[in-house]
Amino acid sequence: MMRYAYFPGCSLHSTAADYDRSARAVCGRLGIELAEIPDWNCCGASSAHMTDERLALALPARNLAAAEKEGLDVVAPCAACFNRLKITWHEVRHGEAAKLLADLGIEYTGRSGVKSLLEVIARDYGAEKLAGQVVRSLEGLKVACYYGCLLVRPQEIMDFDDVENPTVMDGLMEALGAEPVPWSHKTECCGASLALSRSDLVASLVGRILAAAKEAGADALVTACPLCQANLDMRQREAARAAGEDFNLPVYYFTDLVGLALGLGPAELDLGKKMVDAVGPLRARELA
Amino acid sequence: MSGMNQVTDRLRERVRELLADGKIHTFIGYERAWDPYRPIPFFATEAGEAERLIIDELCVPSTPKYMLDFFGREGVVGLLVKGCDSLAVERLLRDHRVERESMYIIGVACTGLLDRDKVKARALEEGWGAVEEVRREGDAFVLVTAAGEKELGPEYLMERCRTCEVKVPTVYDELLGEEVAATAEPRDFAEVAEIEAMTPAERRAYWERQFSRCIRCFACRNVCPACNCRICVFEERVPRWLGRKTDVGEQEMFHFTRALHVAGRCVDCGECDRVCPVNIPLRKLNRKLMKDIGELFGIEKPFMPAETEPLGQFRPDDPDEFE
Amino acid sequence: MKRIGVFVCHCGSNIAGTVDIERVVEAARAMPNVVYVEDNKYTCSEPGQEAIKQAIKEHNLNRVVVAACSPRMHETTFRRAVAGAGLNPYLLEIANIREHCSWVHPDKEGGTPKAIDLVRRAVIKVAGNVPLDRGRIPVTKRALVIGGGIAGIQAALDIADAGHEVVLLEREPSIGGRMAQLDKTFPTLDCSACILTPKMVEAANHPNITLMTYCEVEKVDGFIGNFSVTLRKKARYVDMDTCTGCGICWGKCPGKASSEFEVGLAKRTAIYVPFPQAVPNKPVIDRENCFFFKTGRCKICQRFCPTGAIDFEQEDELVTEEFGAIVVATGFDIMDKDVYGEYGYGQYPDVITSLEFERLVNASGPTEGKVKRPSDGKIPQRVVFIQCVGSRDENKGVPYCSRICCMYTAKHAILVHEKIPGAQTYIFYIDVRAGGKNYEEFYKRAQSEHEAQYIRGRVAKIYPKGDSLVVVGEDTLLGEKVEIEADLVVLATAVLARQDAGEVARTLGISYDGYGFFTEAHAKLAPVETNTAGIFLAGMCQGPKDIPDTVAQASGAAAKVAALLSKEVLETEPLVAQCDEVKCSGCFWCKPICPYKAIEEKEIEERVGRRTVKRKVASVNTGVCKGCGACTVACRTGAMNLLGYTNDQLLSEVEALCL
Amino acid sequence: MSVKESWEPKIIGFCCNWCSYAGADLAGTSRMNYPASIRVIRVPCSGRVNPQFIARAFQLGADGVLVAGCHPGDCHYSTGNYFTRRRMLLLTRFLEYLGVDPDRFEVRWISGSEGQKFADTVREFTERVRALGPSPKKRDAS
Amino acid sequence: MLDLLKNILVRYRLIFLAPYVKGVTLRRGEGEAMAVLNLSELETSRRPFISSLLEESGTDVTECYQCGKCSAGCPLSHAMDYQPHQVMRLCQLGAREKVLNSSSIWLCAACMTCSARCPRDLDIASVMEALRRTALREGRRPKEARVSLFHELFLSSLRNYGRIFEVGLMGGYKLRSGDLFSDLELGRQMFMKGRLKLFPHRIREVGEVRQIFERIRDMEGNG
Repeated sequence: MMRYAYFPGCSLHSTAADYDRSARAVCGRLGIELAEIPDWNCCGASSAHMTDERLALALPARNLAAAEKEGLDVVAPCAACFNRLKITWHEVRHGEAAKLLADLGIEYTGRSGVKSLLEVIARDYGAEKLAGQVVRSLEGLKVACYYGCLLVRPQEIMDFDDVENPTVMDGLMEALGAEPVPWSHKTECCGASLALSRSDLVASLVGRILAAAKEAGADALVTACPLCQANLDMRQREAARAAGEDFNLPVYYFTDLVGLALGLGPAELDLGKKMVDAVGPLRARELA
Repeated sequence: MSGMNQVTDRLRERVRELLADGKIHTFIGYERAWDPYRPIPFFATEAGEAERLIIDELCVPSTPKYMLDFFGREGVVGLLVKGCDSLAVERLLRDHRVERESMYIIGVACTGLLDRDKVKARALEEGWGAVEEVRREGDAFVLVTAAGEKELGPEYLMERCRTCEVKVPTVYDELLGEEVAATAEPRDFAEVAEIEAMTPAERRAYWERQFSRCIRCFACRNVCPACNCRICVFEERVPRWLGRKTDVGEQEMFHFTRALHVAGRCVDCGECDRVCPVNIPLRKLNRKLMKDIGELFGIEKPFMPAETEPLGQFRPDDPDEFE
Repeated sequence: MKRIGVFVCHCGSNIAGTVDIERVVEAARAMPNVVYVEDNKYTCSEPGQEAIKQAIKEHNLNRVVVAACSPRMHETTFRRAVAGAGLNPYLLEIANIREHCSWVHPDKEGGTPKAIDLVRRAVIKVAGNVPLDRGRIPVTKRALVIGGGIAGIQAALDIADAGHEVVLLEREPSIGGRMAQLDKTFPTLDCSACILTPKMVEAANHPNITLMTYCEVEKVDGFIGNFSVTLRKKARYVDMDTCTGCGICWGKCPGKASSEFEVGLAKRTAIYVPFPQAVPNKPVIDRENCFFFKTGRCKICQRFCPTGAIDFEQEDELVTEEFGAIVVATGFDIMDKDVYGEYGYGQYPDVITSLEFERLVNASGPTEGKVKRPSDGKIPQRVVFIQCVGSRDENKGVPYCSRICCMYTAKHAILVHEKIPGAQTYIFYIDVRAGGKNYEEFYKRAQSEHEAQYIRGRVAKIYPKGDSLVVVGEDTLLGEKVEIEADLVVLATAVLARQDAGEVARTLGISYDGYGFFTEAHAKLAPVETNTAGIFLAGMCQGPKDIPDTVAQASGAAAKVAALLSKEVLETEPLVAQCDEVKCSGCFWCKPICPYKAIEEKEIEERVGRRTVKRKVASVNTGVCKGCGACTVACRTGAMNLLGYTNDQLLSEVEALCL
Repeated sequence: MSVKESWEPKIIGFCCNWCSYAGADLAGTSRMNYPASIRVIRVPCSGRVNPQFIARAFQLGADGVLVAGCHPGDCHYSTGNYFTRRRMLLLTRFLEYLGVDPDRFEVRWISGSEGQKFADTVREFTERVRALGPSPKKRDAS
Repeated sequence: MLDLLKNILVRYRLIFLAPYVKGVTLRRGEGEAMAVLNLSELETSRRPFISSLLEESGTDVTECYQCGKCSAGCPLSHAMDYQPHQVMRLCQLGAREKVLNSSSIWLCAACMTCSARCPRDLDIASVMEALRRTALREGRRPKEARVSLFHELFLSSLRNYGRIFEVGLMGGYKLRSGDLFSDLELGRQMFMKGRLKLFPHRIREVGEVRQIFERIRDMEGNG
């Protein structure tokens, strides 16, 4: 029985509640227990990181401390949260953060590690093992796996996967029977941190990524980050307008597709919340 | 912690066997001689003599250097080796002065030796008479003397043993006694720092006081495992490394030279210090060099015999303070 | 009984002007063992030297001190003079009372006492001097050149032309090396093959050169003038004598493998010659891809061979040969493009390396010189070149500059423009390094006549779009990001040392730097020597360089070898280290300190009591020792000593000066 | 008469033949003046300088000792002076430890083209030594 | 191209410059480009600036050799007034004012692509970070007011609730930025899709979070 301290993060409690649903649903199926960190607080995201180093370490640390009390490793479905938490872990283990936390009276020693939900499912649980559980193969579904920045960079800290061409998610998708297309923009930034303040710029970034995915012949994108998903999904219309071509590429969370393959239905996975119709294409393929 | 005497029987048994089956022709260990408080090296050559061997916290002298006397002699010499002695063995090996095959090493785990002078002084003072046995009970030492059992506290530990990091020999063919974790006090160089803190004048005065006492008996050289040259420079008339006349200058020259000859090779066994009849703090010379070698060239354990000596190598990015 | 003569020189007024010669002479008379003193106006002059010879004879002096100018000035002069009088030239010492005294201490009061001290120093030292003779070691008048690229070929030819025997060793089946793979050469644009193949043939036919291809160095013993080298002749499975190179065998061979020479852009057979102009033009069988070796069946080549030259029984053969000198010319490797994820990890067929491009434009290449892109054979209209891929890149490559990329990329741009009408080239660069004769002009031609678009900046990403590649780069001069939709992208990947450079260096006993390039003895003054006497360097194995520099260095190395081999015996410098075997304890701490590996372990026998025992002592190879004296300080026993600068002498000099 | 009045510092210099000795020669050919305090002993390489020579000089009453060699990396024997550097780093500290005033011992890298540097070195060094007065050994002697 | 220029002019509220400035110079903003950059005047401040950056980011900007790979890979360089490599250049020259007032440091999305690809292995992203913090510390009015405004609001939301109340954040942002009407349609759709949560959730121990803020403020206070 795998057990983790679960850090959903703010998005999964609001704009990305659907990710929370499908994540929990899938883990439930796979027998991965997610013990939500009691009274967790926001990790500070890019805002803390961009403006105050100490804050950027202290905020995640409070959550990690809570998990350490339980003696559990932390799993974060959100790439941004994962990034902040992992960096904090690293700074405590290998940097000077320990002193800062001591001064702030936060008791975290770095014993509890940090993992992204993608890692947990693709590596700890294992793609092969998962393949065995598939009841509804996603055969014929061409997906472009989009990793974004925060899962892979900085490589020496995240040590998650290759920084230019990661393949964990692709492997996972193969296990589900889907066809991950090789493409060029797996780790190009979508500009999520400027989503609100400079939406004009973000649209163009999103446009490039979608174009590349289409170029590679993908039917859909798969992400492991609520911010990327939101950005690629919600800004798609704008992007299309700017690019003058229609993309309509549904943008799934990897858990959505894992769930489908495990036999869960669109409702259980809350697929209805996507901006670009995410259910239709599946129905067309008799996958839902 | 139990004392080394625990293994005495096993030691005798093994030596008896080794000598009996001719695996070795001589075994170098210790025996309790005319001064029971100062066991001396003993060379057993017949199985029968094994009985005379002892090992306890009073068996201080370092014996590996006796190997040099067996140069050219065929066959194997047996050797009783404590942690500190094992470094001496390695020193001789690195300097190619003995061959590993020519030794059969019985290692013994040691938790620290007694300061024999201190013990002897107390014994005389309180009239303990002869000592038959030394046990170790916890941190304390129990001496079984004519005047009954006497307990000595850890303050009777030899200075050098307090910071010892090699309680278990680094090289041996068989090990007697259970291995003890090296729980050493951190090796600081307080005594060196003390001298560094003096003014040049004070330092000069200090060392002149020390060196003026030197009678050039060469005991330090003779006991030192790093002083293992076939012909010592101090035995030569030409070249005149050292003047013949015995004034402070020449004594200083003598100790300066010796210190530099063992610089980077000294295993910090402290034997020079122990044997000096006029109590010149020779270890403070060696440890100064050891400290600087460690700091300057980033060598963690400068007292451990290495593949190449620190002065026989360099890094282009060594510190350079010379303009 | 030592009889020392002291000769004090006025050097006109140069010395006499500020040093009281009288007092110096007087003081000298009183110095130990001094039996004769005289002063001359110019001791270095003919009469001056005569005076010395005279005095030696008349007063039968057996030691001489000259107090004059710096020994770096006239030591040899006076040694000759002393020798002229039948005295061993090394029984002379010089007191430098000009550069170190009269010229820098204008006042007689300061200068004179110092001059006296300096003379005393010399007098005391010379007393310790002993007659020294130059050692003589015989020279094997043969040279080994390792590596059959342009560097090796050039070196071999020059040595051979100087009249010495040369063995030219090449590990591939043919000589020619990298240059044979190139199309044209900058800045003249003459075809590489046209200038190389004649040299290859010349080397093959030269009476003094023995070609040994498909061979490797196994072991090197000995020292300068006397190397003994064990060579591995790899099994070719083809008898070189009977084979005529008719070519039937490789016409019939069913085994296929990707061609090393064509950098994987074409296939070759299992029995093959690397390229049409190969020298020797006789095939080898590559075991891995030969059906017979894989399955035990086939032997088609054998069946068709008119001369029965195929021999599947052949095995590697070890031969040991003697040489007097060795030239190392083992060349270089090219960095793999797979390192760069942002450039597609080598997944995009139309992102190629410069070397691959050389083959694409080469008339004898896989495309007969038509620039067709690998993916679909389409003629590219827009070609992007990226420089410094791997070079000057501490993150994914090497920090140094590869030196040749700027020029060959300009060349490539010109070739594209010449071969493909209307084609446009773009070149991303960081700096254009065109330091060389006619290089800048060449670069200018590429820009103006051939319309190469130079963009200062690096490329961050390449991604496919339709059947073209989008190159995203920066124009740092503009401060703007730029994109190009290219048909073909050529990466100027870094020049690397051979992967096995380390092993080769260890075999030869020479040193190499952090990147695997062999290190020269002195960056400025000994660029072709190594620290191991008798072994020399040529070409890229010592560091990135272009063909002109390579050839120049090869000839330089050859000149060194020729000079060495022209001697019957080597006269060794007598001021070398010497080991007193009685004192030596055999600790060998002197060994790691010697920069020339001149110290060897020697076993001697010795009486101990009734028995004789063996023990090891240090022994100095006087042929290799250069007399720096480092070993003497590493020797606590003082067993190591430096002739001419013995411990005893230096100590007594100190005493003399401290009196 | 007492040593003090008549006293002129006496400095023993060990110079490697290829760089520092040449540097000293250059100082001469360019007629630079510097105090007559220094007496140079020529060695092939600074790597030849045995610490015992230096100690000996001090013991015999030298007021100062200078060791000069090629700049690290420029050694005529390619690596000699790297070993010197290690040895001298250790020696400076050890001499100081034994009570030799650090101002009496100097190590300098002087190339064949640095005549000026040689002259300056001698000048400054001499002044430092002069300030310290005669070697204590000499004082004892008198 | 011209349209783009116009857009930028509008966005940067620089219309008044249009008559004077043409093309690229305009991107330097606020007419700075008019004045010649006097390097000798920067000399005194240069070293301390460079070492403070080294201190904060662990990166020595002097090692940059201006190959531009950072700018080429940067997803936002096209919108910046100084490209990442130019930011590095300004740092090398010690041009504090220009670089700390640049929009670049605010447009940087911290995606770390530059750092991952830098051939000199420099961590450009962390230099950007250091510059942002320096700018804030010196209380400069960020060129990209909206970006910093967003961060400000984000953190205050965090401070109040311990988590982010997105609707509140968006609303607040729109009011304060005056950028009222963009994304209205998107907002409506999100609402329809139930992707907006209308009421904030305050965590139990929000005090702890506030304390963290306080303590750190004090630390900044005394260095």
